[in-house]
Amino acid sequence: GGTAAEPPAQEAAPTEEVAEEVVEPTEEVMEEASGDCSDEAVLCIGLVTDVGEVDDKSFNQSAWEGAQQAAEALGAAEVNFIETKDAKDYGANIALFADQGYDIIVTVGFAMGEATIEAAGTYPDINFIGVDQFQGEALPNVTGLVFHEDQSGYLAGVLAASLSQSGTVASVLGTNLVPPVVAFNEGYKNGALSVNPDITIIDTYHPGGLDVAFTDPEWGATTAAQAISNGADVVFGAGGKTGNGALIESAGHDGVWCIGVDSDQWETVPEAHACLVSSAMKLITPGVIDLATMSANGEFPGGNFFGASGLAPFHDHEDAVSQDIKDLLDATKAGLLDGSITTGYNPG
Amino acid sequence: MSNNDASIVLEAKGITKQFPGVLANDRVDLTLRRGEILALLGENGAGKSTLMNVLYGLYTPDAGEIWIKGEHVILQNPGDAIARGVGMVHQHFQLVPVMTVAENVILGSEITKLGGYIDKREANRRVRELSEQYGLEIDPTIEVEDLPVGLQQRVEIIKALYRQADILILDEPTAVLTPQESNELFRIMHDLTEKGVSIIFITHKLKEVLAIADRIVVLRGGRSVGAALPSESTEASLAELMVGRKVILQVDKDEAVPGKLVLEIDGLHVQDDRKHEAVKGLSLQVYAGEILGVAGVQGNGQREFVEALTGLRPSTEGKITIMGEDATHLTPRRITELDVAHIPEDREKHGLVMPYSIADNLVLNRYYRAPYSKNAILDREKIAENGAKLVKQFDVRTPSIYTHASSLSGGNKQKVIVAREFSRPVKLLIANQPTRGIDVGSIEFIHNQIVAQRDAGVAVLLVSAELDEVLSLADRVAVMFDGRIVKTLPIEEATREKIGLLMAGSEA
Amino acid sequence: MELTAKRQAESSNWFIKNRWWVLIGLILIGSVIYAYATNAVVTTAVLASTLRQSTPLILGALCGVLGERSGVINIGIEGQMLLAAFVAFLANVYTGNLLVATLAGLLAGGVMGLLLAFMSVTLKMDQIIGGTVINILAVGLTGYFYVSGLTTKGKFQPIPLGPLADIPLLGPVLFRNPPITYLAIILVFVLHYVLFYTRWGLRTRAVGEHPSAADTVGINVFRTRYINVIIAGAIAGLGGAFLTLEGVGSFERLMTNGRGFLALAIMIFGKWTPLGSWGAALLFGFTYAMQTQLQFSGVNLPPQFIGSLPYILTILVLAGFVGRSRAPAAEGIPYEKEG
Amino acid sequence: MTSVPAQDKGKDRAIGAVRRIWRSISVPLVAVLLGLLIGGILLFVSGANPFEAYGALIKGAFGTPVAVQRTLEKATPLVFSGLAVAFAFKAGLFNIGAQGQLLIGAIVAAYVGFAIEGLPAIIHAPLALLIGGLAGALYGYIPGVLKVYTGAHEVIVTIMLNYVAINITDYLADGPWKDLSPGNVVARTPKIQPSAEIPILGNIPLGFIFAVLAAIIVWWLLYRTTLGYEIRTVGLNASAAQYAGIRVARMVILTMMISGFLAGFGGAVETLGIVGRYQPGFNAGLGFDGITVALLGKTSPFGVIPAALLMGAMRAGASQMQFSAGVAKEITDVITAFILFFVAADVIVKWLIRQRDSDDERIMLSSGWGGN
Ligand SMILES: Nc1ncnc2c1ncn2[C@@H]1O[C@H](COP(=O)(O)OP(=O)(O)OP(=O)(O)O)[C@@H](O)[C@H]1O
Ligand SMILES: Nc1ncnc2c1ncn2[C@@H]1O[C@H](COP(=O)(O)OP(=O)(O)OP(=O)(O)O)[C@@H](O)[C@H]1O
Ligand SMILES: [Mg+2]
Ligand SMILES: [Mg+2]
Repeated sequence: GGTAAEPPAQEAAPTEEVAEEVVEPTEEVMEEASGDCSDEAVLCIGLVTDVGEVDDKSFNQSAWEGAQQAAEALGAAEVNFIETKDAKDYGANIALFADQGYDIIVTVGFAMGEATIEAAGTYPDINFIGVDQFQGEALPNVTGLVFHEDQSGYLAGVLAASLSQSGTVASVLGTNLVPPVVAFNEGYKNGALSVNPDITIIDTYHPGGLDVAFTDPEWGATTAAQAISNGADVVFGAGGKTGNGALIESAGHDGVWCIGVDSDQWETVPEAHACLVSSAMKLITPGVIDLATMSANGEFPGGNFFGASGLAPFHDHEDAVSQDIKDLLDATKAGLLDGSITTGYNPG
Repeated sequence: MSNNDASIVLEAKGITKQFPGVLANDRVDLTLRRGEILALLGENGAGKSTLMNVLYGLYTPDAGEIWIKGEHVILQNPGDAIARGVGMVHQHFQLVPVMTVAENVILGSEITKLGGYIDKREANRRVRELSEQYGLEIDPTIEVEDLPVGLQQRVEIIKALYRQADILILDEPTAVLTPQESNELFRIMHDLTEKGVSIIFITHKLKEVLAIADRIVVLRGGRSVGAALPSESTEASLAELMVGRKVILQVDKDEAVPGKLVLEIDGLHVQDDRKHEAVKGLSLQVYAGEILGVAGVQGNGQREFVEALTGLRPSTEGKITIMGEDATHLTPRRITELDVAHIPEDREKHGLVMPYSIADNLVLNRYYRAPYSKNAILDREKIAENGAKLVKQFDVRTPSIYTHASSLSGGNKQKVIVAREFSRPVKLLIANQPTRGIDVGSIEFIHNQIVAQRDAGVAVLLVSAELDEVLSLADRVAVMFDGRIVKTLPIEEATREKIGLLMAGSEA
Repeated sequence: MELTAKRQAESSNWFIKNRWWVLIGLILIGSVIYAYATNAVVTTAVLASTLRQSTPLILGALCGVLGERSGVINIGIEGQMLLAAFVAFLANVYTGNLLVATLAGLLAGGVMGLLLAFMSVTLKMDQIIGGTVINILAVGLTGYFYVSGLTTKGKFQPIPLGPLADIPLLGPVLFRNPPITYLAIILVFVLHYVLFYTRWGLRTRAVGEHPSAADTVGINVFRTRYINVIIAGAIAGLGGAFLTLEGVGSFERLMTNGRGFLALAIMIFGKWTPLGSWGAALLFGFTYAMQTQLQFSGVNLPPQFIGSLPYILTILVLAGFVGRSRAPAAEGIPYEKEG
Repeated sequence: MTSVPAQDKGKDRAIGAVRRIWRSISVPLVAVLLGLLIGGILLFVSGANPFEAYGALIKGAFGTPVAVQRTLEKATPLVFSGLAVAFAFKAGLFNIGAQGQLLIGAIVAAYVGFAIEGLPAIIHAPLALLIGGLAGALYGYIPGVLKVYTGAHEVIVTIMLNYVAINITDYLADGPWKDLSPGNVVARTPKIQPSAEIPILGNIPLGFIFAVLAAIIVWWLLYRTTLGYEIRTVGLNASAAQYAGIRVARMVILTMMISGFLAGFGGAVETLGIVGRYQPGFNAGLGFDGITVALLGKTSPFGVIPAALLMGAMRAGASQMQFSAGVAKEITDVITAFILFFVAADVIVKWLIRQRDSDDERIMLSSGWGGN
């Protein structure tokens, strides 16, 4: 099996085929594209998305922004992405970059972990940044960029419980098949309970398959609506576009707060500004930048690298969040860092 | 303007219609005068229906002109024809089965209140009115699929009358009628001509033509091959004109020599599709070497009876014995295996697979047997040979054995079925309406085949609404009424009148 | 005559004929009242969610019914909805006017309907293929032209219908809905009326059952099919518009997520009648709502089990109650008008 | 559809054969070109360079032996699901459930692949394939039986069962059959034993050879055996089939099972030949694409192969196209749609290439739609 991932080593593509940078207008990239990635001096960063697009307003997008900013900062000649349509293409898509002699390849999503490790074996002198990929045993040229989702989830829970008037808070989630989502939710529930032991928490995972769980905004919206009519006045939307649906829906109901996920969704889901008090973030973008920089400076750590996680700013709702709540959040954050507070989430 | 004769209501000039591979109409001329009944004769595939469809605006002719009431018209669609008072009862009824009689009648010229709401009550009233006016008894509220063919045809006629047609085309209207129903229809046709309606009447039954036609036109191979007057014609002369050769009309057969009992049916009960009892305790016997003709008006349970007998429909009570073996609950396959041949009533539905080649259709119930297949693998060569042989032997008019059954004319479709069922050794032959809608040439052929089978010692069960057919073929006549055999007579005692009465339900 | 008697017997005892529906109806009403008595909040929540989730499904199903009643199978509902959702979304983004956006959605759906009609009526293409073309095309076009970062200017909000909206249970469930939901319910009854009580409906059904019969009485088969399929497309378009303008308020690739195919199933489930389809769509919406409510109530089952309920239930109901359903007879067969 | 070979052999037969072959390839060929043309126009309008894009597409699909291999790998499951759908169509059944049957086949094959140890490859792989196929057949049996005995329309039931299949497989992959190897948090089965893997001969995946064989067998079954004759008769005229003594109900069930077997077998090949385990989301859409493939191939077993190759190639090349031409992959869907359009709208194409229409080529799948 898995042979799809084996590289066409000898048939490396001729250089004129070298990719242009995609998201920006092609012209200006053209000449800069002359740089040959296989050349030691030239830095090239490639990114392979999980099944999904680099504009998913979620973790693919955050990773891609990280890659771009890193390229900017490090003066990379190339930064390019490939969107995976078929999960079986992970290996092949990685190989497309590797064969061009790219120096850093970002692979997004836990699902790509296996393909990444396989590729790392075949291309020992390329550094791989595996977003959401927890490394069982450490390889020198693979670093798993992982996060304490349970911790930012926990903070979100604390915020939710503190804001809730009704004593009912909800979470609308992508599938339970994806560990980070479960981590967010478990943290969220325990965080809420830590504030109000008798709070009612209604949480729902998308019941569909992996291929639709994150791309079903209408399900997210209608589920949020049902949660709200069940009395929930805070909705935590965690699950890509499905979660976004929940956020936008909540924005339509007076007296309901919503909390986003992954990145600061204030930027990515403006439709939800009315209710979006904060987001439980896993800071993928800076994480990718940090690791890329380390790689460029020859200090690539390998193993697992924990990226920062926490709550996004409250933006327009600054005043809605009382000072007490803010203090409580800071205290909790400190406690989580020094270990005096545990989220009660243990994977596996 | 060619013909100023005011009495001419419809005139067709040089109508030519080409179908892929077939020149269906070839420069045909036709005139119809006010209040006359014009009979149109011709073999299967002669082009009668095609010509009528052209006059009705359904087909656009490749060449030719149509004049209606002195006006040159170009009929884009039936709407145009209807607007000019042309009505047509099609050979294949054009009724929507799941709709009621009234709905079918008003379809296309509905009686509506505002917002296009259909006034069902008014529609029913109008239909009742028409059916009383012309003595066409019918219940407007029945769904057409629940009606026997005879009644379905009334609906077709009422459809035309409802649209106030004064030029009425009847394409083989009597093909599915009993003598009584036919006479009824002729009466109606006369009444209509009295009222100034002109009628084109297509049939394969020469008796009828001689009985009621004012003029006769004969088509052959798409050409008009002559006109005749009933007064100056005989069945024989017309038949010859149609087929282009002498035709022996009455089957000549010698005394039957009945052998042992082949089929015995005892107190059979069968339900129809709507779970209503259609066969109510039917009993009969058929012996080797005889033809038992079952006469009866359409819809008295014949279909259900035959389907139960051939395993296509479960029976609820009673016993069927074939060659001494209990065949009451056998599958169609097992019954066929008992050397039973079956010519089904509905050739399009049961008899043939339209998209299959003639060759494939000719092995429809034998494909699994040697020589057509060996250990579950078809032998294409053998199937082809069989096809070629039978097409020649049974004179099926087709360009090739690979032609799809769908593109054959009615008569030739039936020939394919007959060829299939007669070309293997059988002990019992079940023929249901074997010659419906078929031209004299083919009828003669099929009748002779049936008699030949009888003489070869086959027990023949002939179910037919065609009284003449029963009388000319059967050795014994069983009359079926309301799901039972009400009486069985030796052919000598079976007079038209007596049978006719029995068929109508009155004990004679 | 005898047949008449039978007929009257049949039609007279409608209750016996539809005993299952009557029974189901009674059971439903009874249990709703009971549920409301025991837990008003949850009951309201579930029923409201039921109606909402049934809305895109019934709109899709109505599209199917209209097309198939005129003899054109439409398995392209999914694509028609998706593309219309996208167009409505863009219109909303650029005009900010929800009404214009809705019309844009209707138009897009209608155009897709026109395409289907052209393929199946004029080109006499196989209708399964025609629908599949539309589905793939919609996925391709929406995916290719979608650019992220477009944000809409809001979505339809509920419009309480005066005093009606304050009736307990019924108020929040039926009379506090956004416009497209109201429209969908009205459409169910309008289409049922049109199909079974008006001239247009009679002709449409005739064309779907027996086109040559319709033809011989001067009904233009092609025109009838074109018009029905185009209108049907527009209705599917409304379903798409619901997703982007009323449900989500934004567009995502593949956001129909198979609702068009479910609609197809619902249409058959409902025996090709608008009312029947509505019943089926509501049943679906209800099972979805229940499945969510079960998770809310924290039952300890894997979501995959709960997630299967709607589909298994449908199969059971289908096999148990509805049974054989008869499609319009001429469905799927292009009308060949010789000469 | 006339399945009898020309009986007068010799020259005309040969000529006939040549003409038939040209007939059968000319339309698809032109259709593909037209599809690419329209796609190219779209690319151009949206500011991309069609030649560059198509260049990359072709390079990614056929440019290197490995590219070719990936094209074949992508085509393989499509051949199977295409055959599954096409086969059901022959009996007048619309099996939208190939997706579900494929998933079931894939996960069951995975189970046999990882759970059983110590079998020689020559037994293990075939066993896993067979059981995977049978699992698919079993899953196809359900809609078959329900249709026959309750009249439940197979289109509804198969759509429903697709959803159920996703749930079943997700549950198994995250529950009883989950990969418990240290460090794995992902929902997926363990890797299959090496003995269960389907090898790759040079750059030809053995699975693809199976697919081609399957197509040949299906053709032979349909047109050369009595069973095929029975199935096609049921599909074309159930009443006549009954008259001919064919057990229609049995045929419906059997057809759904064979169809399910083909889909399940495809899923098994995918698991054992490509993925090496079952992982949720890895087989998304393969069964649904079977519908497209079957239709592209005009439901002919042999038509299915080129159709699958075409779609496989576009998928294999899509990444390269995005990588070096920066063109979004969805363009390949647009192209596919138009190719399918022109293949089916042969009226247009034949008019373009001045070929006269012959009705026996026209396919009418939707005829079986009307349920019972
Ligand atoms: N729609 C059609 N397409 C192709 N050929 C046709 C079509 N309709 C009729 N034909 C052919 O045209 C010829 C005339 O057919 P037509 O139905 O007019 O004969 P007919 O005189 O009505 O025969 P019958 O007495 O059996 O009704 C036949 O060879 C028939 O096969
Ligand atoms: N609650 C309901 N849910 C779904 N469909 C319903 C409901 N109530 C009635 N129907 C539909 O209303 C119609 C009446 O049922 P019925 O079985 O009589 O249909 P029908 O068209 O009269 O059947 P037929 O004409 O074949 O005898 C059916 O189409 C049925 O599906
Ligand atoms: Mg005729
Ligand atoms: Mg009814």
